[in-house]
Amino acid sequence: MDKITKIDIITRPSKVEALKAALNEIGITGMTFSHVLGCGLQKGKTEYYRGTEYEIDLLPKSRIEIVVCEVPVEKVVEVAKEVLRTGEIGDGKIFIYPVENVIKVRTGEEGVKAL
Amino acid sequence: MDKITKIDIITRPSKVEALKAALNEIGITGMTFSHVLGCGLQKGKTEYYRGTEYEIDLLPKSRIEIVVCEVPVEKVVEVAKEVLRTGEIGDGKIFIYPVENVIKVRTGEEGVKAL
Amino acid sequence: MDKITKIDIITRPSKVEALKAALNEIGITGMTFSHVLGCGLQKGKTEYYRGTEYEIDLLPKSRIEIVVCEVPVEKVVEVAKEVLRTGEIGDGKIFIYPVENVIKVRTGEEGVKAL
Amino acid sequence: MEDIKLVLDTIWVLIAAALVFFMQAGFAMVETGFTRSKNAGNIIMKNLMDFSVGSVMFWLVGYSIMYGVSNFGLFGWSGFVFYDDYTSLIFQTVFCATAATIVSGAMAERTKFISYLVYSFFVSVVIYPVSGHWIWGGGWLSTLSIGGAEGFIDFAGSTAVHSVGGWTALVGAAILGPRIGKYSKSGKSNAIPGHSLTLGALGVFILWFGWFGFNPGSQLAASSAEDAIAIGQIFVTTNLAAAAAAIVAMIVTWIRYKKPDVSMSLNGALAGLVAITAGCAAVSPMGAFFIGIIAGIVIVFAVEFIDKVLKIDDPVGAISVHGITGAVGTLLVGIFATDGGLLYGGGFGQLAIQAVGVVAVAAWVLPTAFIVFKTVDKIIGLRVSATEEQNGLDIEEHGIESYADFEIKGVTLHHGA
Amino acid sequence: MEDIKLVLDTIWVLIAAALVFFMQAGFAMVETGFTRSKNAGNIIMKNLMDFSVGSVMFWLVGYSIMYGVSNFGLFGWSGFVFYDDYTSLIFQTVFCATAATIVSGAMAERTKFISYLVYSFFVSVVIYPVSGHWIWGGGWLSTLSIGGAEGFIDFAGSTAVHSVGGWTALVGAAILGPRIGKYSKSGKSNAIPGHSLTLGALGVFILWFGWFGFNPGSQLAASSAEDAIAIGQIFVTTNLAAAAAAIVAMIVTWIRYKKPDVSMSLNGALAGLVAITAGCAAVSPMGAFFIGIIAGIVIVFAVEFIDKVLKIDDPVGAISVHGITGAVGTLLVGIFATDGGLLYGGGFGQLAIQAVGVVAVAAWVLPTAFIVFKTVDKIIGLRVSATEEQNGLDIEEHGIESYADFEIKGVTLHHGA
Amino acid sequence: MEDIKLVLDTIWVLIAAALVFFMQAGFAMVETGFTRSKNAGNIIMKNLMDFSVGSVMFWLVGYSIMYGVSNFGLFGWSGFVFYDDYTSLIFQTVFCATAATIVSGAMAERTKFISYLVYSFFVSVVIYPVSGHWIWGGGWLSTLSIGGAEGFIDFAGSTAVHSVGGWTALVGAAILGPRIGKYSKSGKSNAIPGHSLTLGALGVFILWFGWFGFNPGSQLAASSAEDAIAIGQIFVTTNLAAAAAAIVAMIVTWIRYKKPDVSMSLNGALAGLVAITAGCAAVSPMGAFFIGIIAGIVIVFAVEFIDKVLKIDDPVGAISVHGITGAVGTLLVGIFATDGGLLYGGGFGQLAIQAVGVVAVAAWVLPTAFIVFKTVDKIIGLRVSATEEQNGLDIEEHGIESYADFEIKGVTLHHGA
Ligand SMILES: Nc1ncnc2c1ncn2[C@@H]1O[C@H](COP(=O)(O)OP(=O)(O)O)[C@@H](O)[C@H]1O
Ligand SMILES: Nc1ncnc2c1ncn2[C@@H]1O[C@H](COP(=O)(O)OP(=O)(O)O)[C@@H](O)[C@H]1O
Ligand SMILES: Nc1ncnc2c1ncn2[C@@H]1O[C@H](COP(=O)(O)OP(=O)(O)O)[C@@H](O)[C@H]1O
Repeated sequence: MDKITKIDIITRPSKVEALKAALNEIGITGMTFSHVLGCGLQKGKTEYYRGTEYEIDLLPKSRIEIVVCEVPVEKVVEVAKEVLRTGEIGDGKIFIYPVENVIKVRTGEEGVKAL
Repeated sequence: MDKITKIDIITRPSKVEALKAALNEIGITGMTFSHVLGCGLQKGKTEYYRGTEYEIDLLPKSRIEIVVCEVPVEKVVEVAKEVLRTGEIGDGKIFIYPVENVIKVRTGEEGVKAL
Repeated sequence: MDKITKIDIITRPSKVEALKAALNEIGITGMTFSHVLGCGLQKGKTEYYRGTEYEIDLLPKSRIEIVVCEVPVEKVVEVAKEVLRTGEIGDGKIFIYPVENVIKVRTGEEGVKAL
Repeated sequence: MEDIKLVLDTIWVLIAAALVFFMQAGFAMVETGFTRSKNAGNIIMKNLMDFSVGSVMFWLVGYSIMYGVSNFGLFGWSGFVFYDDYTSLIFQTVFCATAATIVSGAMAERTKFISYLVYSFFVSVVIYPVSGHWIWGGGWLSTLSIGGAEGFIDFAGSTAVHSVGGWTALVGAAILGPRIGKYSKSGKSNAIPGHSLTLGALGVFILWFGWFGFNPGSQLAASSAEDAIAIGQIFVTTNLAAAAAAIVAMIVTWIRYKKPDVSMSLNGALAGLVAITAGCAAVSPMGAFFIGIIAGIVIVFAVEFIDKVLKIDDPVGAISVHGITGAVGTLLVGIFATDGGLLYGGGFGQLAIQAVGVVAVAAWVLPTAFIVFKTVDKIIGLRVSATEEQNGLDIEEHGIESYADFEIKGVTLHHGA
Repeated sequence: MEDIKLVLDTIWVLIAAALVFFMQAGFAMVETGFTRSKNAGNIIMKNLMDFSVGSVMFWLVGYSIMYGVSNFGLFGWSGFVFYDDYTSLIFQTVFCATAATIVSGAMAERTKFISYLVYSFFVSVVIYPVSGHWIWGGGWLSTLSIGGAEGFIDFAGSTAVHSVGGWTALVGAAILGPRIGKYSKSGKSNAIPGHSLTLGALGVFILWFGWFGFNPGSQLAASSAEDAIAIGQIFVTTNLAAAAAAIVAMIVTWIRYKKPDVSMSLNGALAGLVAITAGCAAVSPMGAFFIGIIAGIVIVFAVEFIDKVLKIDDPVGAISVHGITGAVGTLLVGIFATDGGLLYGGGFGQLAIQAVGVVAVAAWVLPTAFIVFKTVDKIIGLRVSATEEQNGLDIEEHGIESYADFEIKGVTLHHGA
Repeated sequence: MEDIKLVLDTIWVLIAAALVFFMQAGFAMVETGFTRSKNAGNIIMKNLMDFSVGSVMFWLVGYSIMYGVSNFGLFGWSGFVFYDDYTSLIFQTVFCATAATIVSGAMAERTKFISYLVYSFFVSVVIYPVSGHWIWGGGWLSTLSIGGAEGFIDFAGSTAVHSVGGWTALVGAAILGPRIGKYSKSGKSNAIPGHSLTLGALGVFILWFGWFGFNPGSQLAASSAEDAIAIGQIFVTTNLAAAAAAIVAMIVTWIRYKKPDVSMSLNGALAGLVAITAGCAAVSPMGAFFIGIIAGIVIVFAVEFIDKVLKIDDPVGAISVHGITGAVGTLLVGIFATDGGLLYGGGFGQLAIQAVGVVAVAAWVLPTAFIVFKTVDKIIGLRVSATEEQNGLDIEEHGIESYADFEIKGVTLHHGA
């Protein structure tokens, strides 16, 4: 069985469309998106609400999860780096996780075939 | 220590209630649900907003995460397949991940005992 | 390469601020937050809507994900336990997952350096 | 002087008409707030369109059926398109639209849009104008006399407007069947909470505000001291009935369900308003207070009855609020009318007339609505497909999301216990 | 002719009453919009119920205390339930309800529902009617004369309505204590943003609209040329004060907080409206403009003072908007009144009377409200438990979620810097 | 008797003024509902401030330019601050504010707040009052005579108010350029759905309601039988045009886009209202019906034309609704006016006058607005930075989130096909 891997990208919401398009181009079609709040090097800001200072220290971020078999992991990472890098803080992070198995509910196929 | 595994199910929101009920029946009580947007074989649709075409290509999906010790993984997968399969595109996918440890905050118990 | 680990904490939303502060104190600055619905030992409640009984059995929970290299895992878990424990049902659970790699998009750094 | 009187009458009726028009906003908000976000735009559109179609059709046809020269006291037939009293036309148009829009709430979240348009056509052209003719257009109910009492009393339309809407809603919702998931296999009713209690509440406040046009405007005149005094009193009776009903509905839910139910208390206020509509000019403030109390009790049990016994799925409680409390309020005039009511020594005459009116209107509306909806169902289908219903009418019927920026729950949080 | 005059007066007051009623919707939206979503239904319910309970109690009792035959100029006592002027009753009822509903905003997000009902009872039966009697019911303030000036001027109720509500809110919020998390251990104030600025803003627009009934309606007559001209001018003074105050509040926040604050500018508009309410018929448009400017400055500092110095947690700024700018606006009549104001050569007489009125009403309301809230606190408890507060009053007190379809943030995004 | 007539005229105009004021709430809701949640508070603030700045400036200056003693029929110049007819002042103020507020919708989501304030100043002081003077202040258009017909007919301001707002919006939106992401590199238009269709719809209902002040109030009198009858008819024509336009817009979108478009149908209702505004007192109900039908067709193609051909980004369709249908409605008076219209045998005279008026006003507004916006752009900049636009004006310009408790989509769900 080929190794299966999950790539978890956390980045700016405004980059999601471009990333999706770029990944489609290298043949990745299955993806899962979600909305998270991030806290990292990128700092929030201090604002006033009715005269009271408050800090916004959790920033809205988008998470894109892509499960692939081993070979294209580098490709995905490369594409992601290319699309997402602006050089400014907040570009985001990519996390790589091992996956033990994948099952496609409709067909019952398992492993790489399920992707 | 028994092996601990996470089962990550991404499927139609309308099936969540049924899946939860079915999992309860096989004795699974701990679950975590979240709302994601998915992009896979199931295609979105093209609509018009004020005369402008737009594509909805991310579909609302539900994610159910269940951490179990090894034995019932198959059982969970089986139940999920049974409940979720309609044979039509969009039935969803199941991802299996390794877990290194689990800690129950209240009691401090670790590993399988924490589940 | 040092081992990299993800710590996934699911707990009460009201505890998030305190947890974030405590983790900041031990030098953890990168974190990702999201909103989930949980189902565990903590039971929901039965309410009435317009005369019809209904059960709220999914409770709003917060998930905090922290990716660290091996050494501080115990520290994080300890801090989390300390901050989160009330002794009552609903304190939540901590899941530990293996991570294969991390990439920092802005710099291209990999592994522990990317954290 | 006659000029001044004409001005006073006209302006009063027109201001009232504007307020009654605004009730459309109230209905739209109540109905959208008490249903799910995936159908929010669809219900708005139905509200917009029943008013628009109704305005056009009532002008072209409906007004003539209702107020034209009477044929055997059954329906009017004269005028059509050209009238000389436009003040009356607009006032009656907004009343007709009120009856029409009641129905969208009960049939929400599953009715095909085009079929709803067809229904809107028929309610404005036939269903509402005919019974309206009986009551307000010089028809048989307006001259009915029993045991010394004469004339059906339905001052502002508990029956003529609200019950007509409510009974039509009943037929429509029954034919449609419940929303998917509303009843479990065992027949247990499940809760399907609305998506915005705040918009729903705003709608109720708007309706209450509009009712200060609906009831006092139905005096149709404001040029004599009697008019002025009557209108002042109608403000008071209208307000007291609503307030009392809201309080009582809250108390009843508090006792029955352990906690004071917000949406039912809001329904309670509406029930009080509907109930007092028939008798707002005929009862004293004290009578109004009691009518409100009764309406507040009736509404809670009516909602439960429709939901749990009849198992008809009425997402916003329209059948109970408008149909049932409309009928109850109409009957209560026979009891509380200071002139001719049972409690005031008037005997059973007026009560009997009220009962005849309530029954006659139901006997007209129920079968007619049945024919309309069944025919529509046969020819174009009344209900959307299961997939459309599940995905929501907004995206399926209109290609939009009403709340494009918000995360909407994919997970159904609630299910029956 | 007398008939026509009666009609004109009556209809005008009734239309104004309807507009003032609609302010209930405005308050409901402002209060719910500026607080958190987990309490949205609860605050709606409180608004609905203070109006409903108030309507009933003011009819049964309050109106008689306020307008009954005076006892030593202190309170009225006659009538009860049966009145002959229903137009006056409904107009005064909606004013009473305005005073009552102000309080729910300041006490939002932590007050027990049942205790709020008890408070609603007392404000409509005692607190509001007594000081109302002093000012409008023929009581001592209305006849007070100092240095040539005679009679406390509070045309539409900056003091009689708004300050009464504001001072009651002050006492209630102080006794309750701040919401959990509002102040950090070090005493620093934390921001707790409201859940819907759009609904809050809608509420402000509705209130502004309703104020065109509140102030001009308080002319209580519209049958002479003088009435007509006065009412026209009241429209202008009311509008200018609100506009000026909104602009000035915006400018002040822009300077102090670097950015123009939306919710404070909205509060600014309300502050202008409250401030001009006392003198809307007594000052010129230019005077109104300056009253608005002063109100726009006062409101910003008042909100900061209540929050940061007194450390009283008032989620919507009700104490500042209604209590403080109400008092300031009342005093300013003594300065800007074209007839008798300081700036117009009238000397200090009127100003002194205004000051006496402001102080007297505060001296009546503060202790009475204190007794009411403390008693309620002792007997049934004023505040919900910490868990209930954290989970939200919607689910805990009413068993509902107000926005069942929306993902609500579990994570608190904001905390004090 | 003269007194009574004065009272009747005054009170009618003031009630209408209150209704027209309330249209501010309608505009605020439409504009915020049809744009994104990250700019919801900013658009509210712009609506609040254009009204506030406009109220003050129109009082100080604008009214005198519009209604002061005419200079060559081009502009007025007398009065300033002190007037004797405050009823007229407030009525004209709310009309001016309507013109002003139209613009914020078209320039939404990218205009600097301070620049918008500057614009608000100029529209109330110069742009609106000058053309207003031509039409309503006794200026040259009001006396223009061509081919036997005399006087430009713009009863309630299709041109004087709506087109002025619409043309200003056109210039502003064109100079600003489209929102980021509105057009793809290839020039394809992308959909950017609004964040709350329900609030947008509520706004439309509020506007429709307010229009019952806007059009009938423009009779400016209600003291003779002719007034009363005219006002009644204006209610009917106004309502029928709106209803017809909503239906027709729905049908046109249904045919063109396969599904009935909700937001465009709502725009349709507004288009009907704008179109009938000029001729509401001059056409028959049947004429109004046809004007509505035409407006319903025009609006759909106008929106497409502005968006896809001119590639001007108008988030809420303000240019089309107010500018284009305003012009079309004004022209149609020359065709449908029962007295002097082409279809009624009046020849081309009136139509020519209408055309001259439409062109003249455009020829005044377009360059003046261009100068104002270009100057503002040069001196303080008209548009926010790209980062500010992406993060949203709420957080960047006001430091707030409008929906602090809700999860807002970080992921853009929609993009052009
Ligand atoms: N150690 C970590 N564990 C979990 N999530 C992290 C971690 N570090 C960063 N993140 C996530 O990645 C996002 C981007 O990281 P950040 O340090 O702000 O930017 P960058 O690394 O691009 O300069 C954060 O907002 C957070 O959601
Ligand atoms: N390779 C993948 N990586 C991550 N998520 C995926 C992947 N493939 C599918 N998914 C998720 O699973 C959902 C269902 O997959 P889809 O292909 O649409 O249906 P099916 O496999 O049932 O025909 C998708 O919407 C997406 O959220
Ligand atoms: N086996 C599991 N798999 C996935 N998530 C779980 C599991 N067990 C618990 N959880 C998550 O952890 C949360 C807390 O667990 P719960 O049993 O309610 O409380 P506690 O363990 O603190 O008494 C749950 O709401 C759920 O989201």
